[in-house]
Amino acid sequence: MTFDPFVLPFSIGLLYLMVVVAERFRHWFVGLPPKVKRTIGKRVISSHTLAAIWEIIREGLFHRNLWRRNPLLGYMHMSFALGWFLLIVLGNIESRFYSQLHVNPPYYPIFLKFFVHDSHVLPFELSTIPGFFRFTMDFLLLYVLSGLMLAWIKRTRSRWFGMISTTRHNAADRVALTALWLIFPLRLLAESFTAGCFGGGGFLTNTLGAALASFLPEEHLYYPLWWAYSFALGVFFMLLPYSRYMHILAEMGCIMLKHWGGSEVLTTQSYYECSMQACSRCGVCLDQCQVALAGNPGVSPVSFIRELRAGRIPKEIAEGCLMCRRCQDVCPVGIGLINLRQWAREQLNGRIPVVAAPRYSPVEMKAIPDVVWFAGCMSHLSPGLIRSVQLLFKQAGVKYYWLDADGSICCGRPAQLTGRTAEAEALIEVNRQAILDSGAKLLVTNCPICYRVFCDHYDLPIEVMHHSSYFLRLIDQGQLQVSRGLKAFNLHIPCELDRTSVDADRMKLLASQLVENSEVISQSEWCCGGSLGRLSGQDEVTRKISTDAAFNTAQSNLPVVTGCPLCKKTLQRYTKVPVSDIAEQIYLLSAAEKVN
Amino acid sequence: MDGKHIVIVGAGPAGLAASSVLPRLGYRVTMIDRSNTLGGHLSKWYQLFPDRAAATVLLEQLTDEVPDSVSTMLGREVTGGSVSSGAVELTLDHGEHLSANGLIMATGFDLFDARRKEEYGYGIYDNVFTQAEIEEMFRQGQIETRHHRKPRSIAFLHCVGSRDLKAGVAYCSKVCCVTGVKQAIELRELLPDAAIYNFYMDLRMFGRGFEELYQQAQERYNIRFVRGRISEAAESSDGSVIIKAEDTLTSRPLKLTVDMLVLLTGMQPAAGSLELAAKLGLVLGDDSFLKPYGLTQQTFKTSYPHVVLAGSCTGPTTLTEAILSGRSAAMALHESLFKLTN
Amino acid sequence: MKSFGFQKIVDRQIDLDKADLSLVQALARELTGWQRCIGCGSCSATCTAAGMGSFNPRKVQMLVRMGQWDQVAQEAVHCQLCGKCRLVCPRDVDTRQLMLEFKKLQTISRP
Amino acid sequence: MIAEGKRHIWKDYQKEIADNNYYYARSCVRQNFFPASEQTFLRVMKHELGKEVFDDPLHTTCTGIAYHADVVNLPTIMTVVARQFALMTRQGLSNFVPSCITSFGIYTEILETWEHFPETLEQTRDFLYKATKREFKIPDNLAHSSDVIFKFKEQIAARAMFKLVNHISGKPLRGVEHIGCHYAKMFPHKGVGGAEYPYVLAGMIEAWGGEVIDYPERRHCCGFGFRQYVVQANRGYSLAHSQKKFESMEPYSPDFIVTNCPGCPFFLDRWQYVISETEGKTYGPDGHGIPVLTFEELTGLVLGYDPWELGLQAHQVAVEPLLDKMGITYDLSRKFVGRDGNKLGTPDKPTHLKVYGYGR
Repeated sequence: MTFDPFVLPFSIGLLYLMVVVAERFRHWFVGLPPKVKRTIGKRVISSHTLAAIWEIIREGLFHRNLWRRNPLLGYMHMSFALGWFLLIVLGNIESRFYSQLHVNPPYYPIFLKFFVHDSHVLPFELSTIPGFFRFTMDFLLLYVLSGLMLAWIKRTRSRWFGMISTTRHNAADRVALTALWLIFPLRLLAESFTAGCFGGGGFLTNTLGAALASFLPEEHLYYPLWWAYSFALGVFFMLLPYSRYMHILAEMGCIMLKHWGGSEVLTTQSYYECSMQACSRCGVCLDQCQVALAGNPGVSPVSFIRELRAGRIPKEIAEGCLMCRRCQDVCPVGIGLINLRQWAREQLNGRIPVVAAPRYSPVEMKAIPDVVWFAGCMSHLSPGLIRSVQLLFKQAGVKYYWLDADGSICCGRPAQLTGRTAEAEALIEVNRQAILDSGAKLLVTNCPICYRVFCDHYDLPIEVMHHSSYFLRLIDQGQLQVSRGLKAFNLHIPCELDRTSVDADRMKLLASQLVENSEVISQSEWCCGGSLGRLSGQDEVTRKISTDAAFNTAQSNLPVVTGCPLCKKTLQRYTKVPVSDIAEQIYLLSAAEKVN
Repeated sequence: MDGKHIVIVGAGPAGLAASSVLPRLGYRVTMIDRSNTLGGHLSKWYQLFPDRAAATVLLEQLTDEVPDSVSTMLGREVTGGSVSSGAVELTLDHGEHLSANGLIMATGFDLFDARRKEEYGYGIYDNVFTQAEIEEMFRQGQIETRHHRKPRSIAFLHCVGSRDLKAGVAYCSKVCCVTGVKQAIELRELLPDAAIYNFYMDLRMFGRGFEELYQQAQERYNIRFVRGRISEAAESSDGSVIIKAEDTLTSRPLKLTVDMLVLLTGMQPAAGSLELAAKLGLVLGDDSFLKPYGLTQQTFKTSYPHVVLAGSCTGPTTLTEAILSGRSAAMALHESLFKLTN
Repeated sequence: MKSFGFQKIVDRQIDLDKADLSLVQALARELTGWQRCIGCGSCSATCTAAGMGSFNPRKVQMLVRMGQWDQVAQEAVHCQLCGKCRLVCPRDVDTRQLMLEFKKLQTISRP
Repeated sequence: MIAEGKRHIWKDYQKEIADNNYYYARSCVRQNFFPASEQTFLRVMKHELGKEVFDDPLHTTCTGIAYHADVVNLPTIMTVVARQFALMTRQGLSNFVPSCITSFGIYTEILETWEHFPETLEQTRDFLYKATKREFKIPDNLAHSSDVIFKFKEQIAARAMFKLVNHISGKPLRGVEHIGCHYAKMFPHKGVGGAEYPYVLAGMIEAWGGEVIDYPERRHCCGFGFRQYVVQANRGYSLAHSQKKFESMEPYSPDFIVTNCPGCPFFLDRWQYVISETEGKTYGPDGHGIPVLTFEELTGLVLGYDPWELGLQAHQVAVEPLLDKMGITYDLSRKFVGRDGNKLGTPDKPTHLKVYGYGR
């Protein structure tokens, strides 16, 4: 007996799922630019595929990133993913022993316990195997159920899982979630009742079946339970493409695209679409989102992506974000959340034509300098910073050319952050030419905002450095002498420097070289809130973001040292502790060194 | 002080404040006012800036603090008088004489006569008002044009009879700025959909809570502020007022039709104050207000030790300042009389 | 139509009776804070773009109040969106945000 | 409008106007703009009111037009003005009545200057004497010819053949009074009624049965502006200013405009034609313009003078609708007939503006 009508809901659901998902993947692939498609073609049979598979196993099954964040959360997600995956794999293998066929109908392994129980005759040489499978399959089921139990607990005790806020579900998500939560208990009951009637279960199902048989008419109940189990599976599969559970498949797609298509794929429409489906709505980003924490959870990535999936780009959500990268740093799926938000902004603001070309007249130079220095427009509002940098250059004997001495034009990053890419391009082009015309081999900037766009979008043939990195180098090379004179302080890493980058590491290293040996540097991972990334939003929320940031940054009322003129100005406004740029501190210490 | 007699001319906030202090120091006090009511201009106000407190409450507080022993002569005018060393002689309109040991001039101010700024058509165009008339409308709880319609647009014009050399007024009247803002907010509450404008040369929000009120007016109450003085007004056929100004911040001339134009008239020395000053030989400043001994120190003192000045007879003051100066002038007079007798 | 050898001068006067102030109302709902502007001009003084042409963010905000949308749109294109203006505004107006919105006015056709 | 308020203002701006024995100084440009106006003034003064007015053939332009166009400087114009006064003095007269508002403004301004700067007066006397051996007295009374008509408006009303009343409906005709800028804007106290609410022409309209329209742009200049008109490229300024006034008065449906300055009636009349030709816009009913009259022409009409003798054919905007309303009969066939009975020639017919008695 290898068929029963109850398998139909499952089979139909699965078929529907496969068709829909196949169509989506096809659509995404077709939508890729030809250049990316060629890259993919080259990389399919290569180590890239192995790396992709490894990442899928690591993140998709084991959920390493979540484990790192919170073991309970990691266990919960892993128990579902890995447990279910192993149930499917082992179930398939198990089923082959009974059918003696290499290919079985897809439902066969799923409902194996209905079709096969103890009375089933196996060839003698295989007679020891069912016992192993019965035990293992029951164990895996128990493993998944333990995860399910944690998921229930998480609904009310999210703090145990390291989360303050949790996500809210839409209708499709709710039904799919209900179906998912029913699948495994129903499987347990169906298998237990079947075992109770016919034997053949493992330690869990047999025991439970036997126990329940004493007071339940299992012979009448087991068949409807198989129906219910199949039905739950069918519903889940049908809803999967429209619910957050699409992430299971989309995440794999994203990982493959990333490994196969290289960095260029990351800014394609297909990748955006795939990655917005890859969000598992785990809600990890919620606690990182300062806008959400300040009382506007709608702006958080998880809410933003929910809107995107629904085909909407609400202005206040797309534009309310600080673009601080804190969410991206923790996203277990590794979704390029900043790029995604950027893309949304381009949809909103990017299509307005650029009418005016920037006007710009760089200062004339006498000789080719070592360094072309772009202070950045915000630095002009921080004369202490400007002066420190100039004096440090002088002390180190650096020949520099100050490109934006007269105020100059904008680097283009702020325009980019608004989604006005074309406008940014116009600015970039003018600045780029001026930088190249200087003839210098190194571009130094005080502003991480400028730094970000110089690195990512200027395509410069010369080295670009944030001043913290540059002064670290000058100190290492002995061109600058700095005494270790700084007392304990709070180091504030600017968002646009990217907290996960080597630049941030260099800034931390530099800071560690400035303090007296016993003194402590506490690091702040907060965005100052003055970010140019936040284009709109209520004033009160903006002020709250900065108030919170300043509070969390100026820990123990110790001074704050940062590397961004905008952070400096913003934090100064919201805290009473002294806020300075790291360059100003280096200058003070180098001056002290000179006196000594 | 052993029954010495002090006359206070003027029963506005400054006079009331002074008369609440002096009886407690042992003086016999007589308070005279031309009008039949206590409180001066305060009695015509509805709500006060910046906190929108009810004017009647303040007036009650001020009058309650005046002891019953103060003899109050309302509806009476001082028609003549003289000051000699240690004594003040006053003649009243019914011919009676008052002798006093000390005199407090709390004679207050008059509002600038808006008709003198002909170009705005006050008294000619139906729908040009002054802030005093608007305050009266608030007291009645009814804002309407002369044609009994609900106004859809209202413009306030600041500095009418202030900072205007052509009107013979060089000084700033101090309170009109915040009054315009306060009244605009009150209007907004009564007329949620009306367009409300403030045409100003400067907004001098010097007092506590004034600037905040201005900011609220901009943000919460959607009052439109235009930096530019209205140069002329004309009446249109439906009785609305057409005004012209420069929007100085865009450097463009501007024209606008409003249902009501409200002129924020400044303060000028009260006519009665000038007459009495002439009779008593008190000195006037270039601005025609009574001239005190000093503008920073001794702002209450005159050339006579037993005659002191209180409130807006010395120049534009806020209510707060008038009340404070009433009390301070009383104390200054007390000190002076004390020195004279000891 | 006859020509007499000269052109009638176009009046520069802002006719507030005819100006479209509905957008001002919409802005008041959508964007907070901009009404707080008192025309101090610190935005224009610090503006990266203003030094290199006729762009004047302070004036643009004032033109908005007067409903001069065409002029607003023409002017706003010169803004480079750098956001320096935000830092110097004493009334905490997000001028950059306004300019971004005004840039879009180019594409909005008005009657 | 609160009439009491206006009367209150007018009380403050009363001026002294001489009763008799005037020295009349003509305008340099009015002869060709509205040729009969000044003659009408003399006729009314002498024949209707029995006053002595000396119309001196020796006097010249005051050069105000050149002064305002930056061609003639102040000492020169003062000397010219002094010569006019010398001619008056020679006649034993002391009441100076200029026909032109700009002249009136110039005379007022110079008299005021001499009062405050006596050394300038002495210098002018010196210049005049050196140039012409003439000497002069400062006039006792300076009044514009419209002031004089204003003074006798009631006497004129008493002799009126026609009133400013629609003779069919009996309703008062609605008139716009336009005052020349130099009448009172410089020295409000030198004008009847002041600068904000001038009464000089309004008083005439009221006295003769009409109703005065107060329209928003009543203060606005007609647009002459001297330099604006004199330079052809600048005429667009002049036109725009006049149009601003028309747009503003149009809703009040005025029956006529009356003026007291040489330039204003000219521009308010001719620009209506130009606007109709360039924009197709007319400001009266059914393609008519708004008739524009000098105060002398209006006085003449009220006194029953023949419209063509008053020179109304020199107007570009047809005055016939006004004549019809007032009940004045006229012979259209004589409109363009000259003194000798020959045809004067007829102007081209405008495209939009409605006219009468034109050839084609």
